[in-house]
Amino acid sequence: MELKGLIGSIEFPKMALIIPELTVLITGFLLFTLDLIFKRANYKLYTWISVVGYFMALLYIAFNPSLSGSTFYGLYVRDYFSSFLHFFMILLTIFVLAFTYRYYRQKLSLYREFYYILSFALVSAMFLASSYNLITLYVALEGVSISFYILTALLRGDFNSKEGSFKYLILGGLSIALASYGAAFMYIYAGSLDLQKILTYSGQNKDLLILGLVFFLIGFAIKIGAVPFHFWLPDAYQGAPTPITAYMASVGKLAFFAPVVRIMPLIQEHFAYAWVITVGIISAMTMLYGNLVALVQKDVKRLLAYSSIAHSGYILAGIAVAKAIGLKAVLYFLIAYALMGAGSFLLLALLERHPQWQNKMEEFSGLRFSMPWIAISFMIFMFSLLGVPPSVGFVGKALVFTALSFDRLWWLAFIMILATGISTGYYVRLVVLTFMKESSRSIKVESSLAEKVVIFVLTLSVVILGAVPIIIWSFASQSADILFKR
Amino acid sequence: MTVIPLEAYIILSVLIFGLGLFGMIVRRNLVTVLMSMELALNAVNIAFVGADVHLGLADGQVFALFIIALAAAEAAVGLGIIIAIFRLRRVESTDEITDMRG
Amino acid sequence: MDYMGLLIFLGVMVVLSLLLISLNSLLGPKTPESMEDYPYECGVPLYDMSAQSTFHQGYYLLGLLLLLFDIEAAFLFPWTVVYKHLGIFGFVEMFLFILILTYGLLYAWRKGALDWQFEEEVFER
Amino acid sequence: MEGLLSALIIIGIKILVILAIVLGVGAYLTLVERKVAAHIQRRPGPMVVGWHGLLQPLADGIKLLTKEDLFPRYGNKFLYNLAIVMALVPASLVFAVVPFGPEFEVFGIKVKPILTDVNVGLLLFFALGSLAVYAIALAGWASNSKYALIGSMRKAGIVISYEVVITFALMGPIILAQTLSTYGIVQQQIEQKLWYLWLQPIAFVVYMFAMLAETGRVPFDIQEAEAELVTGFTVEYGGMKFGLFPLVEWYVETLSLSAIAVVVFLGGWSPINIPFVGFIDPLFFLGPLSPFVWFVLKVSLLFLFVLWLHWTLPRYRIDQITSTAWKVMLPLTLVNLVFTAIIAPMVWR
Amino acid sequence: MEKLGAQFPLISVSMIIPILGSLLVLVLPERFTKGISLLSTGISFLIALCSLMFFDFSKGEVVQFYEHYPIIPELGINLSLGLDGLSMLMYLLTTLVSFVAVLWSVRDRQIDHRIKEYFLWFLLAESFLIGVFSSWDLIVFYVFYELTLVPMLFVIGIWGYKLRLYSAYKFFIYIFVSSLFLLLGIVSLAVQHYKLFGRFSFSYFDLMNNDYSLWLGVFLFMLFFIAFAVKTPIVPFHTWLPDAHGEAPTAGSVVLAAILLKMGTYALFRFNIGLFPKVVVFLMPLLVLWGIFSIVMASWFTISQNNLKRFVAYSSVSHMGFVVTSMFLLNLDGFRASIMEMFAHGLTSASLFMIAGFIYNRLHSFNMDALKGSAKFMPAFAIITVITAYSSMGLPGGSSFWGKFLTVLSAREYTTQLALLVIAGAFFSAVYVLYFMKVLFLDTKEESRLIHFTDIRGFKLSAFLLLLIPMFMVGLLPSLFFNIFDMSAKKLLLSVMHKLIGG
Repeated sequence: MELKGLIGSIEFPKMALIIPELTVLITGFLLFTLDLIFKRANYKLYTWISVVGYFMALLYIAFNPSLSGSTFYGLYVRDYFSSFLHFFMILLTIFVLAFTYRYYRQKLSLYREFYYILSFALVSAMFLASSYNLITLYVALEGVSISFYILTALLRGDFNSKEGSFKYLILGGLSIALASYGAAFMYIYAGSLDLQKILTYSGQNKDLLILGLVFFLIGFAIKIGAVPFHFWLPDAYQGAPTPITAYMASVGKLAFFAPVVRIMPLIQEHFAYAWVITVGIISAMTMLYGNLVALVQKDVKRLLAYSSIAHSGYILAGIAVAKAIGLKAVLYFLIAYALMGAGSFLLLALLERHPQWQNKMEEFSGLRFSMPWIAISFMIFMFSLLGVPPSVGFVGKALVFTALSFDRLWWLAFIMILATGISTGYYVRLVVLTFMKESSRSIKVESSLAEKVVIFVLTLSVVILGAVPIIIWSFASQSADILFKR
Repeated sequence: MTVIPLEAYIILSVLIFGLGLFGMIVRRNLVTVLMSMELALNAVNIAFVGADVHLGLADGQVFALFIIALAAAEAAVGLGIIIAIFRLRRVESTDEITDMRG
Repeated sequence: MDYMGLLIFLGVMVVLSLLLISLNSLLGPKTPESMEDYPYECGVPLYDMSAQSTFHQGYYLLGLLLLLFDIEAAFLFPWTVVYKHLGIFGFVEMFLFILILTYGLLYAWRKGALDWQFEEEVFER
Repeated sequence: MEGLLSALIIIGIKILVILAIVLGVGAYLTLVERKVAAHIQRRPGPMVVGWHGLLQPLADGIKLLTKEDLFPRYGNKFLYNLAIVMALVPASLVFAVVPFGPEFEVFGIKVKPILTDVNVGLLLFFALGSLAVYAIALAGWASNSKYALIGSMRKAGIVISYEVVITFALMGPIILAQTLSTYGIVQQQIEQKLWYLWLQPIAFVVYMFAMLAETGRVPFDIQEAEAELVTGFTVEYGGMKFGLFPLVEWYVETLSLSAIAVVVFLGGWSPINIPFVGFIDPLFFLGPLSPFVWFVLKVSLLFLFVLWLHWTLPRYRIDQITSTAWKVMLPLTLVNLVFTAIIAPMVWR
Repeated sequence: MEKLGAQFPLISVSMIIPILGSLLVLVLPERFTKGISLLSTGISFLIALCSLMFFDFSKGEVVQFYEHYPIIPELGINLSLGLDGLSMLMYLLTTLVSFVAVLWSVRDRQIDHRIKEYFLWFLLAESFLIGVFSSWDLIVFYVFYELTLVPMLFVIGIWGYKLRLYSAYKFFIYIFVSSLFLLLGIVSLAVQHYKLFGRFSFSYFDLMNNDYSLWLGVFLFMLFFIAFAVKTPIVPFHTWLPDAHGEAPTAGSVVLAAILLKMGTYALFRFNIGLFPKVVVFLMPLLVLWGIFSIVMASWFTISQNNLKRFVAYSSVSHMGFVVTSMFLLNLDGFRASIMEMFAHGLTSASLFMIAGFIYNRLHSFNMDALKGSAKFMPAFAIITVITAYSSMGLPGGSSFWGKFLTVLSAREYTTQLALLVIAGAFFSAVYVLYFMKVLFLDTKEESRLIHFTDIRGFKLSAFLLLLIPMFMVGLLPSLFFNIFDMSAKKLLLSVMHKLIGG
């Protein structure tokens, strides 16, 4: 009986590999338990528990960077790449957590659920980054998405928040349906759910594989926010509580891009051309559209959301080059955008705590006088998003250019230049407003020590990692090499 | 006894999936949209299970089980959001949820 | 083949029920009166035409809970059947699973989803 | 071809038997109920039509059939009729997985007295049971009357709550039997010389509660609540259409659920069981008929027990019913599940 | 290419000093700001003079004071700083003009608010500019090239005149977008190097060895050229310049015109000619004609200006046309002319903008008509103006003379017609300076309005003097400067000639 064979092969999971995930998960359950036990919540305690838990996971990854192996019958893979992404995911989650308490208190929307759903989102994101198996990818994708729907909606009495969440839900559901349908086709083609096996399998029905891959990628394209599948993104980003927007723009981006990046080394000769064309065109549309629409926005949060779309486009341009250099560029840019996106949205979250703040562009004028340090840090983020050296944004763009020129995708490079040119319009306008226009209104927001530290660290990292890119580059390069060696 | 060919499963699933997609795009009622989404996911289940019958494997059924579970979770969250929307403003159609534009 | 009997039975039952439904219109008298098909509302004129409006949100919550637990049951059934072969490993795995399920139940309980009489803001924070 | 033909004939016979149970016995149970109720309340009950009212169900049936066919003015005709089909069909289909007795041999053909003996019998039972909720919701909604709607929502709420409870309650026996086949479960009980009632008292009690709730019996008959809701979701139905709902709900479903309870907890057709001793069959003189008699006996006993409860207990409120399901029954079943998982190895030995 | 290591890291010290100064400005209270800025730019200037003393003129083509610090060795990105003859000249100009700009700003009335920030940006700008002219790694060059935008954006945007926001915006967008092409070009070169040699390198010395097909070369050349053509600017790409120069505060315009424009021409020399000799030879006629077109068109625009600052700005465009034209004539005289013109224009345009700024301080207007007859009441100022204007015009003895003269000579080496075209261009540029002089000195209406004006003195006078002295030196002792850059010009020409003959 085959059941006997299956049961005989039961193995005990290699716990050492999944300790980070387990730590985060246990933190989440601890918070959940506390929530169930106590009638009155101590939100500061919750925050501290989360931070301590995540920090432990972070330390484990930091001290065991080259831990690798696979467990759960190949459903889970830990390699250098996943550790690398996990590190930043956890770090950014901690950063986001620093901003939540005061923000939600000001908005009268403290929910205890927030804390453990955040940890579930983190754990799913981590799983998303460390698997080749479609089942794990599917479950993790749903985990991240569902957590995001809830987190987006967690703003009391705010219709935009619900609206954004609902739109996200619908398009997210569509994306998941498409991705899993693609998975079904690939399964029919190769009889396996392992992406490595599927993409290296030489079967009869290549059309089935390509159809499946296209569906799968469209599913992820929706999650990433690539044009023409982006409709949810601006609304969700604008509607969500701003720390959550920061979270979606950083950890979410990392998580949703991770599987796509994992596919890159597996691209075979016979559909490499289709890959380049498809991803290239989507990337071109994404960056042009994102930047053009951002140009006419009045609401800064929405503007930054469109800029996030545009950055997805830049990253996709790197993904179009399915070579090691492209992968390295993409990894660097991903981390770069995660830092910049988190930083800019978190700054916005800080400013939003002012009761009269409306996220309107004009409100930035005079910020230099009322909150000089915030203004400077905002300027650095804007310049970094624009790609002014020495910042991570610049290095990321330069690396993507390198990758494009490696494949001689000049047309995409020119479109990227054009798109960046368009983006100059709004980033510089924000800087100009902040520093060069004076306003009678003075906006001052008290910030806690943790928030100050986080903003400082993020700003500094944007500059330092841009000036000395080797810090990220060496990790990105190593993980790309490992992925390609497989 | 004849085995149902794989094509039959695929055609059925494509039809249902198309129906689901169509519903998601065309229908305006919030709950209907959600239901269409579930329909699309169930089409995926059919494809997976059909593939399993054809290939003689069990992986697809496991996938289908996960799809069922997570689709339910998603539907639960979706219903929750719809209720929240309804409590804030008495809307039932997607045409009425257009506060954010541009 | 195993299901052949069920299918035939299904067909028979459907036909039978349709028959039973239509018997009334065949056998019953036809004495149309103006108000005989008027909806029952204790004999007073209708307050509003449609009763198909929204219902108490408690029902939705029940629906959500059913969704949760029925799906989890779908995972438990295969386990129950092969539990004998799984040994202690299977027990631990499923214990964790049931624990998580219980967490879901406790959550619903704690947040008042099981209390029928909702206040305007039951979700006390 | 020969085999197919004989199989079809056997299926036909089985279906006829089940139909007889569903419609014939079901109809006559109305009389039983009325008699039992009457005697509990110290009155004679129907005495006019036939000897001690024996022909009463027939008279009722004829009366219902000759009523005018009415349809509520603002309702949805298709769904209105569909609701009845949805109520009757799944409820009767449950009997397809009920084993009435052990396999026996007639004219050289081995016959299992069960319509479809599949390895997912109990799953089928759950699936069909879940469909009941559609009938209720459709009936209430299609009638477009407030009473009907409120009644149907209440009933639907109760059904879905107890659906979960039933599912979890039956998991313990499944672990012990290692099969989902109803026939297999009975066989396991006979082989292990143990009614699962002895190991699963909690599950059994919970199951009985759930059964009362599902069938809308007192103390869970909140959806009917004659005093407040007339008769709940059936208020806009008339004639035979009205007649079918109580038939399905009170008799067919109660019977089928009792049968499943007997199969899962009371060893199906097996005689009386005493733990650590084995089976004792006081009806041994009936020979090969004794298993069938035992089965019928057990089911009848359970049914009478339900009737007894119905006519003695007061009614609960809707919130009490649902919160009992989630706060008492479900935790109990979960505890029972884990407990069963622990003790199961002892049973298998 | 040879390199001479530095005994003492002169260049990085002269870069770090302004940065240190800016930090001090940031930290210390406002009353120290001006002193610190003067001191740090002054020291930088002195270091530059020192380096000139230690510069080995006989090995002008060799990169001297070479410093090398790895940044990403894997990708071949290193911070390598050094000076050859050409960059030495630019380095001198940068430190000098920065010092002058700070000196001028000390008493500029336009700078009456956010003083700390103002000097901070100037100090940072100086440091970045030194980086631009001294880096031999293309990525590092690009980083500095881009970084100079930021201080200028702020200087124009905060302390500029009426249309400052618009101009700052426009300036930034033009230069930034064009320089993205440069970035693409740079990385493409490095990728080309990788494909040929199997490793990444952004080092100038490595990339010189690159080999490429002609059309790929043309493509990469154009990527570089677009960026520098906007920066220089050459005529169709010049529209950002009048706005930026016209609306910037005086010192800002000075730095913009004197140094930032030189970045474009310097880079054309260094990269377009140095890295793509084959392509330059191929494209030469086109580029020369383009340059002449630029001269003529810019002169034409200049004459029609009524705003003094815009006038000077357009004249800069025309001068840059000379630089470009002579550069692409591809002979020794052309190269010499081009480099001399760059240096000379750095001095004269700075001076002209300071004149404009001075006039604005007095008149609160840039309208040229308002100037009429002002020479009579401000003699020192008038003298300075005359010297500067004639210098700019290209009269013998003036600093621009050698540039224009040598351009004509080098054009003559091809055909006389070409030389005539260049002379026509020079004629136009003389016309607008003469027009300016006429307005300033020959029209003498409304004298009463000007009568209470005080003459130039103090800080501003010394700023002028600092510019006038080298201006004279260029005009009268050109060989001093030729010595500095001649060897590197020859070296460049050699590489081009090699292609011209060999390829």
